[in-house]
Amino acid sequence: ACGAGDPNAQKEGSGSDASGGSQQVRVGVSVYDMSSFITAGKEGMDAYAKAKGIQLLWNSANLDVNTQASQVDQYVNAGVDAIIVVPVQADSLQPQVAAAKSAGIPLVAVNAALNSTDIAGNVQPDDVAAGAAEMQMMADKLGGQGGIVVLQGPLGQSGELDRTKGIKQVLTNYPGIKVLAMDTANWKRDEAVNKVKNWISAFGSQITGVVAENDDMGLGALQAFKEAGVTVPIVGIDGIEDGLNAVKSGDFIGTMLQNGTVELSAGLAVAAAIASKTDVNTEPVYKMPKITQENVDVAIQHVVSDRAAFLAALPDLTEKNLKSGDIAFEGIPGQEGA
Amino acid sequence: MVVEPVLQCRELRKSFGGVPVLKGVSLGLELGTVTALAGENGAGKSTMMKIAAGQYRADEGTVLVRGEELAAGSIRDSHRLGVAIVPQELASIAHMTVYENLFVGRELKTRLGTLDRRAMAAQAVTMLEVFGVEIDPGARMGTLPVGLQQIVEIVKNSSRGAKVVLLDEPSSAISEREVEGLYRVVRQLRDSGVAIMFTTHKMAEIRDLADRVVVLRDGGLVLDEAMADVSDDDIVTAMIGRELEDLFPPVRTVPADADVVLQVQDLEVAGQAGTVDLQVRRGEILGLAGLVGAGRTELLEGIFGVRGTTAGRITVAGRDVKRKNPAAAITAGMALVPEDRKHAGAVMGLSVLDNGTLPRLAKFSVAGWLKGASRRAAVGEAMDSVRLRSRGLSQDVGTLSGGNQQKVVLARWLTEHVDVLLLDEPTRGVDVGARSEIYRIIAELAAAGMAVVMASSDMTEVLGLSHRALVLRDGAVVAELDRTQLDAPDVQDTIFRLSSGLSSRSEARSDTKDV
Amino acid sequence: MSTTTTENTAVPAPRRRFSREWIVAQLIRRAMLIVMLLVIAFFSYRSLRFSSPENLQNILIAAAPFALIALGQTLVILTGGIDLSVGSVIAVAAMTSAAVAKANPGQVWLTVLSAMAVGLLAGTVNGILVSRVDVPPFIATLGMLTAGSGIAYVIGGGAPINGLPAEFGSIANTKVLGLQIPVIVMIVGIVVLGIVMRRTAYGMRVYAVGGNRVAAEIAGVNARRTLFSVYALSGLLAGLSGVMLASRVISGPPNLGQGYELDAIAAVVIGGASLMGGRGTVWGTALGLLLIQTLNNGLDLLLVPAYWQDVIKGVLIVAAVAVDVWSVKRRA
Amino acid sequence: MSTTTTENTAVPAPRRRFSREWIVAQLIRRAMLIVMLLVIAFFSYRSLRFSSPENLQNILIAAAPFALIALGQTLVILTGGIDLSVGSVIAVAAMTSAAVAKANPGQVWLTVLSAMAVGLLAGTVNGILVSRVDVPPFIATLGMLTAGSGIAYVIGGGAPINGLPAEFGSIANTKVLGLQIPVIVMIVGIVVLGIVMRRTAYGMRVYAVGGNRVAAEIAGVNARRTLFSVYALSGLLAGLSGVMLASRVISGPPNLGQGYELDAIAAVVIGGASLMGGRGTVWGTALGLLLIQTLNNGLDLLLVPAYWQDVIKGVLIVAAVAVDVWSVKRRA
Ligand SMILES: Nc1ncnc2c1ncn2[C@@H]1O[C@H](COP(=O)(O)OP(=O)(O)OP(=O)(O)O)[C@@H](O)[C@H]1O
Ligand SMILES: Nc1ncnc2c1ncn2[C@@H]1O[C@H](COP(=O)(O)OP(=O)(O)OP(=O)(O)O)[C@@H](O)[C@H]1O
Ligand SMILES: [Mg+2]
Ligand SMILES: [Mg+2]
Repeated sequence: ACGAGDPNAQKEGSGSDASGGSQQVRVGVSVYDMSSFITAGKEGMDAYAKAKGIQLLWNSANLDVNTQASQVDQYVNAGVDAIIVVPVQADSLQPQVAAAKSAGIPLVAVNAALNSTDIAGNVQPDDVAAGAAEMQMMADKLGGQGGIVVLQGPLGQSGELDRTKGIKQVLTNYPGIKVLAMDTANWKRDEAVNKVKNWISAFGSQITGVVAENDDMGLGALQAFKEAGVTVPIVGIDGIEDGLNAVKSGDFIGTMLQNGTVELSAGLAVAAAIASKTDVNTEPVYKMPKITQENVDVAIQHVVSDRAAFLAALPDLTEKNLKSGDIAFEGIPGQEGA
Repeated sequence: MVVEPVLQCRELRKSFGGVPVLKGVSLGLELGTVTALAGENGAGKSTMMKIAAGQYRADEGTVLVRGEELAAGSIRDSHRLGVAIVPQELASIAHMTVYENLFVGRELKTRLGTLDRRAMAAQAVTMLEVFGVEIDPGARMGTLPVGLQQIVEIVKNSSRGAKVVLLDEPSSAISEREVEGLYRVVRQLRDSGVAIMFTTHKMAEIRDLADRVVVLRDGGLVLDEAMADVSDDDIVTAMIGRELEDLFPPVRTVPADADVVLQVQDLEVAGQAGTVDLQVRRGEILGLAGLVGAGRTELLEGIFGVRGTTAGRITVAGRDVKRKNPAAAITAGMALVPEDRKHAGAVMGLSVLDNGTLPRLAKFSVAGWLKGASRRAAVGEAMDSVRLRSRGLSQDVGTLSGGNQQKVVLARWLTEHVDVLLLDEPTRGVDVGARSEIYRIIAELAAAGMAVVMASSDMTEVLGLSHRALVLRDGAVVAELDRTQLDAPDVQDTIFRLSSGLSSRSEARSDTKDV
Repeated sequence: MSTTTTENTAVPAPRRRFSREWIVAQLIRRAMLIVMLLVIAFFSYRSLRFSSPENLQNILIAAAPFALIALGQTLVILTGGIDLSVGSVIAVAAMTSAAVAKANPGQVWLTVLSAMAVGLLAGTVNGILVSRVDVPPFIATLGMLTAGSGIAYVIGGGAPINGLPAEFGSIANTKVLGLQIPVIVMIVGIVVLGIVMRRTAYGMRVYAVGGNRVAAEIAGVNARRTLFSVYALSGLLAGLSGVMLASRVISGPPNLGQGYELDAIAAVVIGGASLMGGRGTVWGTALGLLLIQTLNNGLDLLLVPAYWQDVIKGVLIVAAVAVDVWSVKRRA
Repeated sequence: MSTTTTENTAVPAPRRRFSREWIVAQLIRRAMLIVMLLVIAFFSYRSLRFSSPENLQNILIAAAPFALIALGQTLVILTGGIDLSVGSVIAVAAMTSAAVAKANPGQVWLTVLSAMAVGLLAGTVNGILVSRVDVPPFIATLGMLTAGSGIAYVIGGGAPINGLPAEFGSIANTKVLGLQIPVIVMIVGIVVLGIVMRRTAYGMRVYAVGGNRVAAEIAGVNARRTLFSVYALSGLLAGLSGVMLASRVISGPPNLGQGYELDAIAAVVIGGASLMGGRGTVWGTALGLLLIQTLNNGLDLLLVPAYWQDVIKGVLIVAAVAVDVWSVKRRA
């Protein structure tokens, strides 16, 4: 039934047809959108799938829960062996999850939670910890004194809610740090740049730091301050290419690496294991490593410069991580690992 | 023929939806001549002109201009070859000013290449002078009454240096005084060697202007003669395929004791200077005369409630009618046939049946459900009574010929009893045959007990049909003429003097008695 | 004039039925339907699963919330207006119903009613702005779109409403006669509105006001009331759509319905309606909607990557309409 | 709305200048301007920073990319059309220029040219579809919107283009005479197009085609060419807008510009243009744009939360237009 569309996008899937045995495992994936996080993650999943002879069916919901519900329904109808959902909306899709369960298909939520007892696996990043860690970095940098602005993700998304929660937790320890403004720029650089410029107008030199819940918004803030001719410390989350470069150049004091390649590959490994009834930790947590100028080079290698080699080693790494329990491990200095 | 015709149509055929409209028409136009194109409504006159102007593509046949074949259906090509058209459905650009309308496509420019608006506005004034009406060149086209828009359209398309000028009912919206301007324009064009073809439903205009007359009937050419060789009766007979009796039915006397149906007291129409009082009795036809802009349309619209009124009282058959509420007016038994049928008369995208249903929705539906057969029957009967020429009740009104659209706009009221019939230019664009029918219908409706108020720019219409006439100027009644006065030999001159304010005697109504 | 030429019958078909010419003419006339059938045929050929009953149900259940707003939109567009606010109204209604469901877990009907009330309220405001204050429809409903998307967040205090009772899901997930409730509502909606628009005085008023407001008013139609009613109805249907969407996923996301207005308008326009008003049908909208939803579903089944799906969809929508335009021109 | 197209003609002013009546008439006439000034006054009063020169620059730089697409949109809307595709064209142009910049780090001009070329291409396709194939503008540009948003992802292989050379930022971030280049481009664009629309034959023809296409054609205007040109121009300007946005953030996000089309259309319509065509001005658009951007900026300065901002913006946009509608009615 597959084969239309972009031949490249299907290469991995059909390649595994050749190598896979008669009992090839088919996993349906529905992601919220083709963000850069997901695009990187897809590479990781494809690499893992190819190594393990898994066939991936891949659809994106274009940020619409209704579409995602339909996609899950379709996978259930198609009788896949497992379903991976990167939810558009945390705590949605209860009926669809239930339908999957009653059809005997394990469903794994990755990257954002699905609040349901019928869920077979749950691979989540520790966004609260990530928010707390970035806030801690900023607090340390400011020495506990100053005024910050916080750029949030799209209000109500689980990433935003949890990261904001982490930030606020740490802030309670630092009464000397004043939050001048906190609002959403919807993960976007171009929105952040205008918002932060307006805040610069409003507060001028009162702003002594920017805490952005992702790198893109942090980079937008960086641009705004460049235009204003001022330098302030900025911290982000995600570790995208430009963010890592900003850490290296000192424009960012740091970021938290959420390597989609590693996280989604782990998600697939969990789903595949459940489908083949292998014993596995069904709820591993992805703990984002902290990236600063000290360890940024390794992260850049994994994410950008040495990506091919990293992908080649990924399936084994994923297997090992699954056993050790630290699914975020990728050998960045400072990570504990196995 | 000695001269080679500048425009030649050869065996033009055209059908719409499988129904033939032109069945092989050939004719030629010569430079420096005026050709009248006559025919009943729906005979195919406009279709022929539109093909010649590149608006429609003929199914078969060709149009040659100065020997060159016109690319079928290309307005641009016909424009390039020097063919200009004033379409029947006015093509003015409502939001643009008069001078912009006049000059679009051949804008005047300064040396810098920018628009020379001053020069265009100034030149517009001179161009419009020939009609003797004052039109502000900076006014928006959409704010002008149809008559003035038509004048601008004529000036616009006849002043582009075209070699062939096609005028599709150029006089339909203008009154007799302005028709003089049209005559001047046409004669000027002819004398400068332009080939002109125009359509009209007024015999006098054909007589006055044309060198030659061409008659279409049912899409075929039935007469093509020099004017000198044909009589009016020949033309009419060729058009309608039979001889026409009297145009106007005899004027019946209104019984002196007939009750007043429509009473208007101190009505102050928004934007008009004076107040108006009038009353119309059962069976009476009241004519409204005046020049373009006299406020006849405003008065009728004010009475019917589509135009705002600031004070006054309207009663129908003794009962007060809520002002500014057309629905109430309809319930009270009023009906309005508006002047601008395209803009206000019919919903062009709906069928004849639906247009016929619209004013009587309550009657034609049960608990909101439209009736089927009885609705068809009633609307069909009403349309038959005006002898509508259509492909059936489900034809869209927008695809009817102009005159037939007018019939729909009138006949749609006739499915139920009407007490007061307000007619604004009721025979605009209607052919002679149909016109005599409409006159007959109006007279019959009046005789059956309706009170009719009819505004018209066609003086003969007012004279031939009314029991009584009011002359309006600047929104106020300046004179009232009774039947004996209307029969006086110099009545036309009197009305003209009254309506243009030339007569010093006309200020008071009583003065008019001795006219 | 020699004969009376009005016939009290429908236009006679110009050609005999089932002759070759007739068939060609019918084919050309139904260009959009044929495009649709070709798309379905292609998908059925490429994917065996496409024409399975389960998948057809998938298409229908995905289409249902769009159908409701596209129906309201059809009427609005027929009057020459536009309702951009439906996406936001969906979000506000979904959030409201979720809030009500959380507070009153047992009372499913209350949630439905609250969503419809909210939708009706929004539609009423649009209707008043357009019909009474004479604000251009684009602006009135754009304002509602913008304000509504804010209000949806305000209701949830900037977050989605989670932890909804499972009963909330029963609205969309119960099956009657083998069909989920939203599908039934959609079918009923299309049939009822289709009939209303063809067979009732109300439908005729809507067409008349859209075709020529001045003429309609002279014929005694209360244009303001008619205009008001279509916006109110559109809001009501959007509210209903919102609660069904929220119930389907048992969650109240404040960004639900975002961008749905364009899809709804697209369905109407693909279905042959003119944005200038006066022209279009409910059946046309249903067809346009089905075309879009079939594409969405079929391309998902063929596992075409999301961004290629967009490219293909964009091209196909234009192509379908271009074929239709061509066929209309051929007929004239 | 308030600005007429006849101001520079010989039409005598109805009343003496600076008389009391004249002032009242002018106030009513310029209702939108006054709403705008009230908004500015309010913000200036609430926040001292609002009227600082830096902040005015903020408003301008944020407005610039919108201004370009709103200008193109103005012409399109004047012809009675609509260009929904500008948001996607921005994304495609931004991605293209980013890809070009990555491949040719030194050549800044090449990136600008490539973006403009891509924009022009998209506009050309729209123009051909609308003017030659007679696809309704809504559908043609909706197709381009959908397809374009896919193509933007295809260019980046599904991800944003990161790691761009710093020179790429010089396009948007260089200051000339104290103003950033996009601001200058915006000002030049408004002035030039404003003059073109008022003072050239081309401008007059755009109005004519939008006002009544048949009439324009009869008068010898090549309507197809005029229609084509406005879509091509709109595409070109969207391309330019795309590269400026991308350059400002030195990155090529494939979802850049998403939803901008509604903002651009809103600016045009708030500025008094009619979606039916033939009515509107470039100055009106500039004013509408400034209103939206001032609101965005001022509400940020007052630290109004994002969702309340939406609520306020929605209400104010409707209110501003309602006041304008009222003032036009008063005058009539
Ligand atoms: N676009 C169209 N679609 C269908 N039928 C049409 C169309 N245009 C014209 N017709 C039909 O063609 C016939 C001729 O119409 P045409 O407008 O040429 O008549 P005409 O001689 O100009 O009449 P009038 O004096 O009323 O203007 C009419 O029966 C009309 O219904
Ligand atoms: N020369 C003119 N320039 C501008 N406006 C005019 C002119 N003459 C009349 N008008 C406007 O036209 C309106 C009246 O025109 P209208 O055609 O409706 O009246 P009417 O008496 O019904 O004339 P007719 O029916 O002969 O066209 C008035 O509001 C008047 O202001
Ligand atoms: Mg005609
Ligand atoms: Mg009149």
